[in-house]
Amino acid sequence: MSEPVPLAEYLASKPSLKFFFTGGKGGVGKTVCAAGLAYHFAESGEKTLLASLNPVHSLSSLFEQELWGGVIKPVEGVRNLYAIEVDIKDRVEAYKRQLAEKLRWFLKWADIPVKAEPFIEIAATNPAFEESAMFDNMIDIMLKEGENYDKIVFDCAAVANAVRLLGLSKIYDLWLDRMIKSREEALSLRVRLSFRKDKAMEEIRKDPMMRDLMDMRERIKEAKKIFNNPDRTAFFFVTLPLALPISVVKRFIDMVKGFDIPVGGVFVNGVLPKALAMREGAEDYLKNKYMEQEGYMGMIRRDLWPLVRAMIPLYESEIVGVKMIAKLADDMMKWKPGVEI
Amino acid sequence: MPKSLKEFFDASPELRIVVYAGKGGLGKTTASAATAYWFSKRGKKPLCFSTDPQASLSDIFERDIFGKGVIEVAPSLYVVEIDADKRIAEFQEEVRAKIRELYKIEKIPDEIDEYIRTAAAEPAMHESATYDAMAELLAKGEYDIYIFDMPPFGHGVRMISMAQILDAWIDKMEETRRKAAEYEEAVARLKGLSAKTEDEVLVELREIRRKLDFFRESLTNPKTCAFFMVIIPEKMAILDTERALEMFDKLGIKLSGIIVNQIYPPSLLENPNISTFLKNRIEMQQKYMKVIWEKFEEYIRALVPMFDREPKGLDMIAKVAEHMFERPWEVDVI
Amino acid sequence: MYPIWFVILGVIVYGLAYFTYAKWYDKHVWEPDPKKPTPAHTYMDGITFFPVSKYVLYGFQFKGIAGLGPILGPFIALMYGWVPALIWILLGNFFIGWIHDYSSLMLSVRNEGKTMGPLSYELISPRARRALLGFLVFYLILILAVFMVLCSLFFKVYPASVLAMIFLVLGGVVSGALLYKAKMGVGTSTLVGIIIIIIGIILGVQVPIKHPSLALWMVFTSIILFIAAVTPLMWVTQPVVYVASFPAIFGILLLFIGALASPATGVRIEQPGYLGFMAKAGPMWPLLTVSIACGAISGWHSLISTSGSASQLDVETDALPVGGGAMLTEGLLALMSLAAYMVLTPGEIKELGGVKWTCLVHGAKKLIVPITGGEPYIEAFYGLWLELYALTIAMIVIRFLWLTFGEITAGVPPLRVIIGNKWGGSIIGLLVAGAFAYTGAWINLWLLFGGSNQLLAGLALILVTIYLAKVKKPTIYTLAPAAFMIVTCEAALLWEAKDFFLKMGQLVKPPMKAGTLAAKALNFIFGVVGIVLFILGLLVAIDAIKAYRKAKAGG
Amino acid sequence: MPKWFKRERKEEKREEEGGVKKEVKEAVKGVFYGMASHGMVRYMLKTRMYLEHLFMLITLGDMLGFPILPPYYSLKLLPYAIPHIKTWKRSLFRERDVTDLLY
Repeated sequence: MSEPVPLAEYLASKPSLKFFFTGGKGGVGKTVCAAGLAYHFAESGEKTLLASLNPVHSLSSLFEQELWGGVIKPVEGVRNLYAIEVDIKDRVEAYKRQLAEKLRWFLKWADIPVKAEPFIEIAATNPAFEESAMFDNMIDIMLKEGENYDKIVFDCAAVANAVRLLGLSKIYDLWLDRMIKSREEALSLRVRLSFRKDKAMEEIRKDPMMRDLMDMRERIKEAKKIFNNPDRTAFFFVTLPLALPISVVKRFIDMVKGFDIPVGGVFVNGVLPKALAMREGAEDYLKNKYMEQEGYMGMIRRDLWPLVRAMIPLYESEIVGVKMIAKLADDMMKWKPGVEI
Repeated sequence: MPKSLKEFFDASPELRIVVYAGKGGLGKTTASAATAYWFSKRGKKPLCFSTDPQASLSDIFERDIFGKGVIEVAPSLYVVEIDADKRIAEFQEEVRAKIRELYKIEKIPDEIDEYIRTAAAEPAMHESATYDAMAELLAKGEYDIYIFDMPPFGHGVRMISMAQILDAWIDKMEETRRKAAEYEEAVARLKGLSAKTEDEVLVELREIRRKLDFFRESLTNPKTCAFFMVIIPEKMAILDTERALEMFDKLGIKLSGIIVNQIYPPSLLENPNISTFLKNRIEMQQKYMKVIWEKFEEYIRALVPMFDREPKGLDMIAKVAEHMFERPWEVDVI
Repeated sequence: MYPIWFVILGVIVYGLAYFTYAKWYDKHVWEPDPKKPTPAHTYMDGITFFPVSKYVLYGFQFKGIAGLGPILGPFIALMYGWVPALIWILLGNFFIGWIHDYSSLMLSVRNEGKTMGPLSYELISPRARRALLGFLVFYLILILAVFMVLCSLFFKVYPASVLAMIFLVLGGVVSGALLYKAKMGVGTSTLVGIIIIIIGIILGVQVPIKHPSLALWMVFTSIILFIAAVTPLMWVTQPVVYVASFPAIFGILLLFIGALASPATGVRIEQPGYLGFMAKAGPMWPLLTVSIACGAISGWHSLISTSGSASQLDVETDALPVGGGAMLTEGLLALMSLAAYMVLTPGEIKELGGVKWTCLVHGAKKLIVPITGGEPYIEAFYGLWLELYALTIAMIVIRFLWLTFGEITAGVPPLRVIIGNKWGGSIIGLLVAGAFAYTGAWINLWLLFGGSNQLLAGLALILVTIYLAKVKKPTIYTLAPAAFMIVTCEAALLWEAKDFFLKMGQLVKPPMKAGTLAAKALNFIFGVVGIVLFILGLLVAIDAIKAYRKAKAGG
Repeated sequence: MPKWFKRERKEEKREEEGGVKKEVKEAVKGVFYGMASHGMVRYMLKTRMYLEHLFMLITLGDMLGFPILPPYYSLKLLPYAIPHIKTWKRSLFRERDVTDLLY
């Protein structure tokens, strides 16, 4: 098995990379790794945006400053670093409005003389909304903010959500294709059943539903181009030296590959340093922990080794605040295979 | 001392559902598994159900459970991990079978089949399928107690609010159907036929609703359902928990308790040679423990130590269960 | 001469029409194929499109086409004598009437159940459809105006019928509520409705409600119509139309019995057979032909055929009994009405105040009372009978009118807000119709309505002709009647327009004494309406001729 | 198809089997029903159609490009809706003119 390429080298070899994602099981430190990565870019002079796609954001608590509100804010204390906690509320509301409008329009168009409001109300609660909204926002950031920043780091939600989020690009494509096809069929049926064909054709050209669907497909196509490009995008997985997170990452990597998303590598977080655990007179507690960790490290070596980009030590205190993030970024960049932590 | 987990369960004999909710990675799944284990040891028949698509029950019990249906991992300890994709595929097949049976046809029209096929691609399909599986297991009522491990936030909340939404849906649809049926009956009367129309769709709708209502009622009735959160003594976890409490409030759900997990044993401090690493770590945790006690005292049901081994395998689950239920206020490593 | 002869003559002529000409034409031109699926089958949705038995459809079609037209139209014979009217009813129906109803039904059946609008769009031109819609609006307003004024007139002349009518509406609402809300069987709920009507007639005779002002009765009629227009159809309009169909049918049967029994009762035709070509209203041609509409031919029928019956025809071979059969039956109804007018002596007419529609009630009384007795009740019943025909059609028309407003104003949102809904549309419709009705020139109004109605028939016939030309079938049997109808009706419209303009100079009839200027203005507007209808008709006709030529040449 | 409709078909068959007397009876009944009740029946069916359309739109809206109900539940109801789909689409998209609205 080949030796891993450390993060510093990896990044140096791929200067065109622009979009970075971090994902992994809950609680493994996805957000801190994303923050560390972003900090590193910003400090090296690149204008960087850190975007949290979590349903529950933690950037504000991580940086100990107010970053919420769904807008891009500069991070105090770090040059060139900007952050956003992506808010889906507005977009979900907008979706609801759009759907309501379309539905009302349709009911009128189809001559259904029923009060539409209660139905619209219910229709607008489709749970797919939230997921789509998050996805839409992510694409928005990629497409719109891509020009304004040198690097954009996304902190994805826990594995399942992240896969769904990324997978959506593929699923959405299928789904959109179907919707567009249904709509086309519906509209051609409309033309066939109309005696005023010209008028029906005109209606079709103006069909707001179709326009929206096509727009959406276009956007996703564009996003996918970036998404699936290994020179532009890299997805990093975060794990702890523990069985559960490792197996999650293993599964996760397969899924992500299935979606043609380029894998950037794996960060192993929370590694108990050997020097600390095995020093003379160290507690049995730490020793036991370390022994267990060795087993899992073996697992990592066996299954993930070429993908490992960094190992991050377990710190004495929680990672909160710019200082800790700076330390973490430093450790991430410093790691090389064979060097004890 | 607040009521311990064991005391809580002893005081709630009608309890049928236990839900562990909250952020991922804090030990929800472990806590669910341990709870299920404990109930099974007390002569109950528990079912541990992971709705978290991260599916880690397989890892915890070191057995491939994912998508295999209900499995008895230890004597009268039942576990299930839903494979939503598989379930959707089965569901699609059910729909096809129903169509074949209803219309006595072999081949399903292409248009219809394509609709069925592509429905799986709709973004909300996964969630609905998992949710339905949950409701179905609950409705069957084959187990004494159900332990749900709910996926990280947003998601978990939606599962509950979705019941309300669908309820409203079905209300509206039922109304439409009922009105349509009324007209149809009036037509029949006008034609001199004493037709009592039985609407199959209405029957199906009522069936869906019955299941949902049962599910929601079970979940929102504090007598039959308890919600727990797992927390670790760290700043971000505390903030998250506070937010979660607000959300619970909004949904009208009362939190039954909090389990504090991954506590480094403070007894380690007694060792004069303690490494600065552990010392700092423990001191930081103790600081947050104080905050946790101040903020959530009434909710705390058990303290669980940071084990020196990852809590997986039946032996470790037994150990976690012991800490959670038998020695809820001790965090020493054995 | 006894009225029975009218009926016998009618049965013979129409029987002949059905079994010789109609059967031959049917086979020769349309070649209905019982195996060819009709729209009722191909588009079956169990709602708009679904097949029903020919008997049901015959009843449905007959009820749809039998309105005040065949009943009141023959009054014109009082001006020209009964012979020309008899000949027109017999021959008009023989050569034009049934062929129009039947062919428009078949036309729709062969064209996926399309109605007049789409058919004229496809077969003639987009402009023809627009002209047709415009035409339709005026036509509907005219129907509304005519039927409103007639209904109010009957209220005024037959005080006993007022309570009867109120009870009829009540009976409809009650039986409707019993049927939908209380889920009562159709037999019981209908019976309740009918009992309420009978109580109404008895009460009406006991407590007649008299008022000399026509204006007041117009308001009364408008209120009923407005309520019917703005309440959900299920509450008022539909159940009232439903319950009213029982006295409506009963009245026809009674009249029929009266005519058949005339040799026994000794009631004879008393009116002169021929009075001359010119009359007060104008020349016999074109006016007689447009006055006696529905009994001989009527454009309204093509609307019913295409939008109502075509989507329910089970097999193509049912089209003749349904379309043709219903029309020929209606011819019989017209003959009976003619008889009912003709049994009155000139002296009796004078007593009644001259040539009036209300004469029919007296004629009916004369025919029926010798058999049944109970004169005041028969009078109240026939007053009610005429009112309910007028009112139920007006109820349907007013709804159709605001729907049409809605469609026409679809592209103009502010206008749509004002008149394109049931509130605004109904108010405007009632106001306009009410004002038009208030000219005092009622005979002219009837003739204008007749003219536009018959013109619609002519246009329907030409649609059929173009289609037949397209599919390479003989066209002369519809082309000739179409040409005749169009020329006649255009002439009639011009004549009536002229009459309205002339009336601006002379008229001041009773209700208008107060507002001469208004009357003049209204008469002017009617003159303009006549011209507009003439132009719209001309437009369609011109486009139709072009389309016909093209169809003949290219196919 | 509404159930009463199927029943009516059966009745029609029976009528064919009956004698002349029965035929006349059916004819009189039919004509009378056609004159009195049929118009109302048609109207009620139309109103019912609107409700049916609305229901179909909610459940199978995504067939026309309107994703409304979570598809899981759409699929549950799909088997029952199949016979209506074609006519539903057709009657929904049929361009109606004013002249269609009369009856």
